[in-house]
Amino acid sequence: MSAPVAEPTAAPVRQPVPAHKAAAEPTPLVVVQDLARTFDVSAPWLNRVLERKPRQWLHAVDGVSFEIARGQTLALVGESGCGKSTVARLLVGLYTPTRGRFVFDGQDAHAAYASAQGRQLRRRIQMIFQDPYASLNPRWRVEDIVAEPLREHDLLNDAAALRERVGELLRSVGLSPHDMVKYPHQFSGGQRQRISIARALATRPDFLVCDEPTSALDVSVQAQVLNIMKDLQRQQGLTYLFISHNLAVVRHVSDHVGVMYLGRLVELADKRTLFTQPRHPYTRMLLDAIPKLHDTGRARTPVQGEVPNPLNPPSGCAFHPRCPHANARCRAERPTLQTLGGVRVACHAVQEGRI
Amino acid sequence: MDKLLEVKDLVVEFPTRRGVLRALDGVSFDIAPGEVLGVVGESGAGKSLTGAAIIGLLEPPGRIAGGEIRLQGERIDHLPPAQMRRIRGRRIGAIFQDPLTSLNPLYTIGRQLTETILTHLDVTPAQARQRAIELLKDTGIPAAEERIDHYPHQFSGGMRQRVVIALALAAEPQLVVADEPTTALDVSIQAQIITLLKRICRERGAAVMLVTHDMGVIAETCDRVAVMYAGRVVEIGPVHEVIHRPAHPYTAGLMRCIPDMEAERERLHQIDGAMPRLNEIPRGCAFHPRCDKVMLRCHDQRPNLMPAGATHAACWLHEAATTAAAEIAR
Amino acid sequence: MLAFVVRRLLQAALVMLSVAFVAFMLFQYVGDPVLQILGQDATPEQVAEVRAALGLDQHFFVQFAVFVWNALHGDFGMSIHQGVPVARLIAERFPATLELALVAAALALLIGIPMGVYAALRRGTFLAQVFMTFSLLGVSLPTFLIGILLILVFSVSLGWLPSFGRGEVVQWGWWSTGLLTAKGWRHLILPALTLAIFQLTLIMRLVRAEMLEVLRTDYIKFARARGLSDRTVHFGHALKNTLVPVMTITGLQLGGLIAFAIITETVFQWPGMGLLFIQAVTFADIPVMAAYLCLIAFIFVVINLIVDLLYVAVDPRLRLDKTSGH
Amino acid sequence: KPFKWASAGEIATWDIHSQNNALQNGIHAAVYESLVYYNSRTFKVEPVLAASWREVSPTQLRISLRKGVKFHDGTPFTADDVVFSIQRAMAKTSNFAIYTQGIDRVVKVDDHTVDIITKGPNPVLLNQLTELRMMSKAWAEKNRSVEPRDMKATDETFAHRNANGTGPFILKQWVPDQRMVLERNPNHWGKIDSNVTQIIYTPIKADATRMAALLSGEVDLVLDPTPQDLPRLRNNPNLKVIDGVENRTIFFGMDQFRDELPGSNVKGKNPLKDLRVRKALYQAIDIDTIHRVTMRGLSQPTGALVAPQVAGWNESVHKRYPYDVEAAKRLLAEAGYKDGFEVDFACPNNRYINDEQICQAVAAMWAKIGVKAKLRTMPLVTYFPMIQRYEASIYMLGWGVPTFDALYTLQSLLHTPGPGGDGNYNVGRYSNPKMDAIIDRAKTETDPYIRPRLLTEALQLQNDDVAHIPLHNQIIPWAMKKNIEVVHRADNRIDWRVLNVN
Amino acid sequence: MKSWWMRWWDSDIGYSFRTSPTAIVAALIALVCGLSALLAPWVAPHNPFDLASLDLGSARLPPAWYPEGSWTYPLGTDDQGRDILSALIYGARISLFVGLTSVLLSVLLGVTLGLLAGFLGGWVDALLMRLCDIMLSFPAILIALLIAGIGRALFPNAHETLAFGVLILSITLTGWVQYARTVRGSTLVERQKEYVQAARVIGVAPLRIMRRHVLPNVLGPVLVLATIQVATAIITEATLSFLGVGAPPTSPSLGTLIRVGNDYLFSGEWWITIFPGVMLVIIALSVNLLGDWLRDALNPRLR
Ligand code: HEM
Ligand SMILES: Nc1ncnc2c1ncn2[C@@H]1O[C@H](COP(=O)(O)OP(=O)(O)OP(=O)(O)O)[C@@H](O)[C@H]1O
Ligand SMILES: Nc1ncnc2c1ncn2[C@@H]1O[C@H](COP(=O)(O)OP(=O)(O)OP(=O)(O)O)[C@@H](O)[C@H]1O
Ligand SMILES: [Mg+2]
Ligand SMILES: [Mg+2]
Repeated sequence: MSAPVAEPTAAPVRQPVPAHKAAAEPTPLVVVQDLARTFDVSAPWLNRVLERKPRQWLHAVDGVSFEIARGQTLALVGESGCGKSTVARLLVGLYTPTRGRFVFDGQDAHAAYASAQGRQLRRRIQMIFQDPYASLNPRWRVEDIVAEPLREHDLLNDAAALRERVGELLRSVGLSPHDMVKYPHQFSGGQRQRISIARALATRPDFLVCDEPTSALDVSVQAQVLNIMKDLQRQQGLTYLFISHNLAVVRHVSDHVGVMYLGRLVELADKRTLFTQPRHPYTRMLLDAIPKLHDTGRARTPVQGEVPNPLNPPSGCAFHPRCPHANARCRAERPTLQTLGGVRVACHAVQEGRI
Repeated sequence: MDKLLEVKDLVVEFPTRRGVLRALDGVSFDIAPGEVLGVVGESGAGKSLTGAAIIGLLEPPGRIAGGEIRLQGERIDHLPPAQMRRIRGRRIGAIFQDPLTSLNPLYTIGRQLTETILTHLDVTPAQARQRAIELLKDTGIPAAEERIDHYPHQFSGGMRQRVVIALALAAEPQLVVADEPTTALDVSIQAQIITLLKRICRERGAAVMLVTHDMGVIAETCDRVAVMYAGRVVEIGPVHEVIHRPAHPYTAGLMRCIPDMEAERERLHQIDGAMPRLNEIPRGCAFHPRCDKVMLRCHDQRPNLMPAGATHAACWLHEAATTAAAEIAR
Repeated sequence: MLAFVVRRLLQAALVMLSVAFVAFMLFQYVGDPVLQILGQDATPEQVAEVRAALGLDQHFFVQFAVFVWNALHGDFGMSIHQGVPVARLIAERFPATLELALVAAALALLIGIPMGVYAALRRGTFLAQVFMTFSLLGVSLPTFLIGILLILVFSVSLGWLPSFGRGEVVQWGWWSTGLLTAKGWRHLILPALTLAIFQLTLIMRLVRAEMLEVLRTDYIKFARARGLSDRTVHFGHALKNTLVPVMTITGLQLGGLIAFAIITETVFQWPGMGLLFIQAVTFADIPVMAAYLCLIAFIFVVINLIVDLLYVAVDPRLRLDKTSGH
Repeated sequence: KPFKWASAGEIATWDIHSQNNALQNGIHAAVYESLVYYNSRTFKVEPVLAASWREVSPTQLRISLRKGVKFHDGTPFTADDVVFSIQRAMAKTSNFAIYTQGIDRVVKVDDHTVDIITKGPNPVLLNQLTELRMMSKAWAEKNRSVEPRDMKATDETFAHRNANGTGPFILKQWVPDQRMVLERNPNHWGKIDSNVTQIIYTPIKADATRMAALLSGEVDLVLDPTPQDLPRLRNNPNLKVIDGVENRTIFFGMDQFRDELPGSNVKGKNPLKDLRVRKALYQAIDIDTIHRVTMRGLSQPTGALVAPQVAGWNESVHKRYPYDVEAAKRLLAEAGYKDGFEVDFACPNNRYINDEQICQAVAAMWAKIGVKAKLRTMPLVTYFPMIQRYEASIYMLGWGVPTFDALYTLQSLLHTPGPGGDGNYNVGRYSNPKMDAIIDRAKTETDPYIRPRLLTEALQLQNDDVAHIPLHNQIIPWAMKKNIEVVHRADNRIDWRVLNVN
Repeated sequence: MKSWWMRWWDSDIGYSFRTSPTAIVAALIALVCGLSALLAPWVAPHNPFDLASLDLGSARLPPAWYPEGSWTYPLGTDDQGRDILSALIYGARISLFVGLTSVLLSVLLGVTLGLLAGFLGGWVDALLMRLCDIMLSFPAILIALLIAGIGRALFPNAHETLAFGVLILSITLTGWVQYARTVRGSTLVERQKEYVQAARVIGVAPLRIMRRHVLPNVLGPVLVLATIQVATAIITEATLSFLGVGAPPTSPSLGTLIRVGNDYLFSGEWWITIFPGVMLVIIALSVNLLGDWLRDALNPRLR
């Protein structure tokens, strides 16, 4: 499978392609440049004054850049707490970035979110949340839940037409229109997740951010959900950002995979390359830790060492305390993401050719 | 092979406003000492309920309505609460899904550990504390002497799950019921936990009933697997057999649903439809509306577990084999 | 921790200032203190003179500023009605009210919590239903009726307990306590009970509701799975986890007990601040009312502070030092 | 023997010249004595600390003091103390102005004689003196209590909590709102007909609790039992109730000043200015039923504005217009209010016996002649300032006469409002020049023959004008244990000198 | 057509209602009280507010089953000769009106402010919560006096029309605090939930999210508090009436009847005391039991 923009060069990352060039050289739908989000986790002002504590910042996402072409899927993987969800929330505008920008279809998304065109943009960017229980209002009927975006964006106002469209949406995710009158708690986990997919699809978005959409589901339901997502991508040319812990799922759905560690991308490659030829030592460890179905009884090698404290990240390369290849440079100097043979990776050892 | 735990025809019911829901309907299996039994199946199939029934912690109004549970030959399903309490923790340990919520946030982990130890073992508080520290060390918590006085929220998820395991193992139980112990964790921590669990079983000779959705975990950890569907065990057998030569169509479907690391498919295999709700389980085989090998009799006759190759499966497809085997036996 | 306390105290000052301000506004409508001093036949000249002497002729804001300034120096002025420094009046009455409120709160907690725990553990049983229903009587009967019924039964009919007053008190510095004598206790029982009934209801229902939540949590299930005894599980693990909300409400209620024990104090002629306040209202005694309201505001703030500090004692998650972990 | 009693009120201070309050004065009288005092049985003024007195001139009264009297702290009682005490009561911050009204100065003649010089002839001087109690000058000076109250002071006066009188009882303990203990003074100068060694007073604010305290035997006497409980108390074998007429008359006042009443449906005129209307309201009141049902017999219906003990009262002014609904309706129709009218009606609800109930009953009676009185009731704190702002159209008031002389009533209630206390409680602003003239004359008339006639004339004029609608004199019940022996006094205070516990 | 009523009847709440005898009995009692109060002029044997019809001569008659009683006055008469039964019905009418209106208003106010505080956070939250602290320090009585005073200053001649307004306003002003606090607490929890964030991603405006998503999910405790408040409000109303800022004594509310009845505790005329008290307890009990039931019924975990 060849992705038109999947071979990124350094250039578009630094300089966005001006909109007028788009015709000649199709711009990726999603361009994320140096996106960062810092949380102020300092104690309140008075505490700091009295206890002489400094301000404290948590760099949840610290300069992430990637792009996704129309109709493609980028998967983000990485340890718990590495900032995947924060990226997702940044993209849909739940957080404003502290640095960097997110250009959607040639338009600066965060500027738009803040302005009147925000509604238009929100229609085109939707999100599927991780928890199928929590993301549906327990007191609303499915009908109202799925219709809410339609009403909100004045896409449809006529009750009959709304009902028609909701039924259609439910059918498209494999639910029956008769389920409209039920409440969320009357559905199974997989069905609930489909409801939230139906809601996300209601406005015919172009870009779907999926934050661990299947981690609560068992394999058979997971298969159903993933299939629906793929079908939709085929039919409607949807673009996905797909976040998951499950590498097997990632491998199944994605075109490109980004590996995050402590708020930064450490490796970004197309799927096949990443799974067959992982470059970054963390990626390698992660792949080693996947349980394999076919060699029963074999022990895995877990990632060594403890997860570092994001409030006080290690100097240099954040991974160095757990890295078997770390040397003095790794401890002192933070590696940048560089393109090496079509793969972008941030590792001194790889760049130096040590591994 | 002596049986550590025997579950026979276990029935669990929930009386509700629209009649009695039969959540477990004749579940039978057994576990030998030192064995790891995996339990898989669709969400709501009754995996957790089985575990809860074994440790005697069904939440009312749920109740055991039939069948028996034996621990080393002794019936434990209707023991008075006081006696059951002595078994719980002491002879059967339990690990629940969520490490974040399984620990009381208001007490140090040391207190929770020593409390458990003191309840079951005849030791002094000082000895209990010593033992607690050893347990933490065993489960791979660095600087155990210091961390024993920390509160749960001061631990990371993976460490908390290890503490939960330490708690479950505190009184050296013979059986550990682990209900989705790794679902909330990412792969790297999951790997740590599974490794730990396996090591401890090996070293202490405890048996484990491991409930999980993750076939990879099952494959690498278990000796045997039970597959549940709609409140029944539909297949049970050695792990390799079940994964590679599933005898029940549901198991087969389930295995095919797993996204494969090696092979790439444009579309995952899926079992169409959904598991029936408990109050509308069809007559006959509960799986028949979704089964691609459905036969006429599946509509109104319910199959019981029967030998199917190296495993046992509840499917009429294997009846011929059963009768054949029975004839041989006769 | 220090910062926390300082911040709360700053807020306290703000709240008290506002209370004093509103109190001052309020007093414009309660009655005329000058008439109280001079009697009803005073001439306009006399009235004007006294007005000036009391500073009542000054602009509202000037009066307020003077009040705040003096209050900052611990001087709440003189009671117009009694001619006694307000601070002393309140100091005399405070022990009585505080003891009453504390005993009532203790009663409410000691009876309410076990009843709430029982009602939660044995939800649906007969006794639990009885608790739940009868506790409602405590809410629906007006306090004065409860008090008088208690007097009717225990003082008049049975003659067991005294119906009014505080009995013998032991002076202990400026603090007078009735808790050291048997007589003092006998006098305390009925008013404390009257005051406690409403709180008891509240606490019982709150504990029940919280217990029902907590009993469903994983760590309780896990504690059971560890084979801990029921007592340890219910009282050691479950109850402690219900404490945070219970403390909030109890704290507020204790403030309320101190502040608004007026009716109970009237019924039992309990010589506390409530009686003082009623009298102050009757005689339009502005300085007493203002000081009283400020004190109440202060009590609320202090109780809230203590409750917040207790939270931290009970719940380690709230401790501010994030020494280890992630 | 100890004597325990209770009533609703608490005294504000032990300073005897600070505030004029009936209950407080009565309690103070146990510890502090005045020069003269009413005899409890005859209600004639009799000597106490004064041995005798003599009118030197119409404006000068010479009083010789009793000798050998000692204050509780042992200092002897002399003329200096009298001069000091009366001056103290005349201080600006004292509330005793009505008892010192007309007194110009007090002059010491010798150690045991004083002269009281009045501004003019003062017919009620002796009555005034009954309420001016004597305090030791030396003690007050030593303890910085010379002024009854200092507006600028930042601390209470010593005399607020401490007492040093000449009376038969000594203040031992006073914890406000809790208890007050008086002990018998062994060194009292006189002979006292009482076996009480200790008096313990507790204020009990709640009516029901006070009754409970009596029923349970925790107190011996309740000064103010609730009227509805009296039948029950009377039936109790351990208790008794004694009562007597208080010299306080309850009446309704009416706004006769405004040209249009606020809250009324009569526009452009004030119906209450019409004598026929006032009389109709009067005659519509079924005072006997109120007496029987609402007051349970504890009232003395009257047509006069003063009680029988008061100088100026006589049978003819006491006679009421008859209760006659038909006549009332007729009068209303004559006045042009055939269908009645709406009018505002205000009452206190914690001042007089059954005040709110009386007003409700009267409102119902007026309703029967078509007058819709819109009743509102409130506690005395808000009530009195309200009526003094002239906000009520019809209002209830009770007026007692401590001087036992009708002038006290006439001046306050019937004189056109003006300076010097004239009409200070004439809040309906009734005004009749003839009335004013009579009252002004009575102020200085000392002739024992003319004076009562003037007073009666004024009272009769009030009745003719229906300036106010009198209802009744209150009858005050006291409830006590059977073994208590007291004399019921019309001023509703216990005379400590004649109290016995058997 | 299936009406909303049928749907309700069939829903989980309806089912839990049908199967809870306490809820049914409580609802019936509440219905009877409510209807008789609403239809007082047609239900009550007498009109106790019609002063001209009162006869002082027949005051304090005992209930009909006593020898001196008469069936004209089934529950006896009070000190003004009012028929107690009628007075109860008319009184409940006033009390329920005042109680329900003021509770409704304080719920409205409290919930709105609580939602705002919880949802907006920051200085709005801090300000509102400090306001709560201040309000907590004032007894309803003082607030009532304040309002009555201001009212009097503004409308010097409008006693009667003002009375109910002052009552309701002052009970409201002291009552809203607890709703505000409770709602704020729940809102803080609720606004973190994913369904709220989902709504934001959809582009729903914050105020709308608050109203349509958060509000329904925080109403549970409010309901329970409100039912309890009804009884408290009735009592407060009585106290305020005594202070002269409430209903006139010639048209006594239930609270006023109780307060007046208090005087007859020892006098032997027990019916003047007991019946109003019992009436209030019955109302409070039924409303509370309903509230209790509703709270349990609305909680899916208890279903
Ligand atoms: C009239 C006084 C009050 C009464 C009668 C009352 C009664 C109750 C009752 C019965 C409950 C529910 C407990 C249960 O159902 O088992 C409750 C819960 C609660 N109350 Fe109150 N309460 C009062 C005042 C307050 C005040 C002043 C506050 C706060 C400012 C407050 C805050 C709460 C909170 C936060 C809850 C917990 C809600 C929940 O559990 O979901 N209450 N109260
Ligand atoms: N609102 C916030 N305030 C402060 N810190 C935050 C906030 N949201 C996230 N964080 C911190 O930012 C870091 C990244 O969090 P994020 O939720 O993006 O991780 P994640 O990769 O999605 O993890 P998981 O796999 O567990 O979902 C974490 O350390 C988290 O504690
Ligand atoms: N309290 C209850 N009342 C009614 N039915 C219940 C109750 N608790 C559980 N059930 C039902 O029992 C069945 C088995 O539940 P169980 O929790 O054992 O499923 P599970 O196999 O563990 O599923 P999961 O993988 O989602 O954890 C479910 O269908 C569930 O709906
Ligand atoms: Mg996440
Ligand atoms: Mg489960």
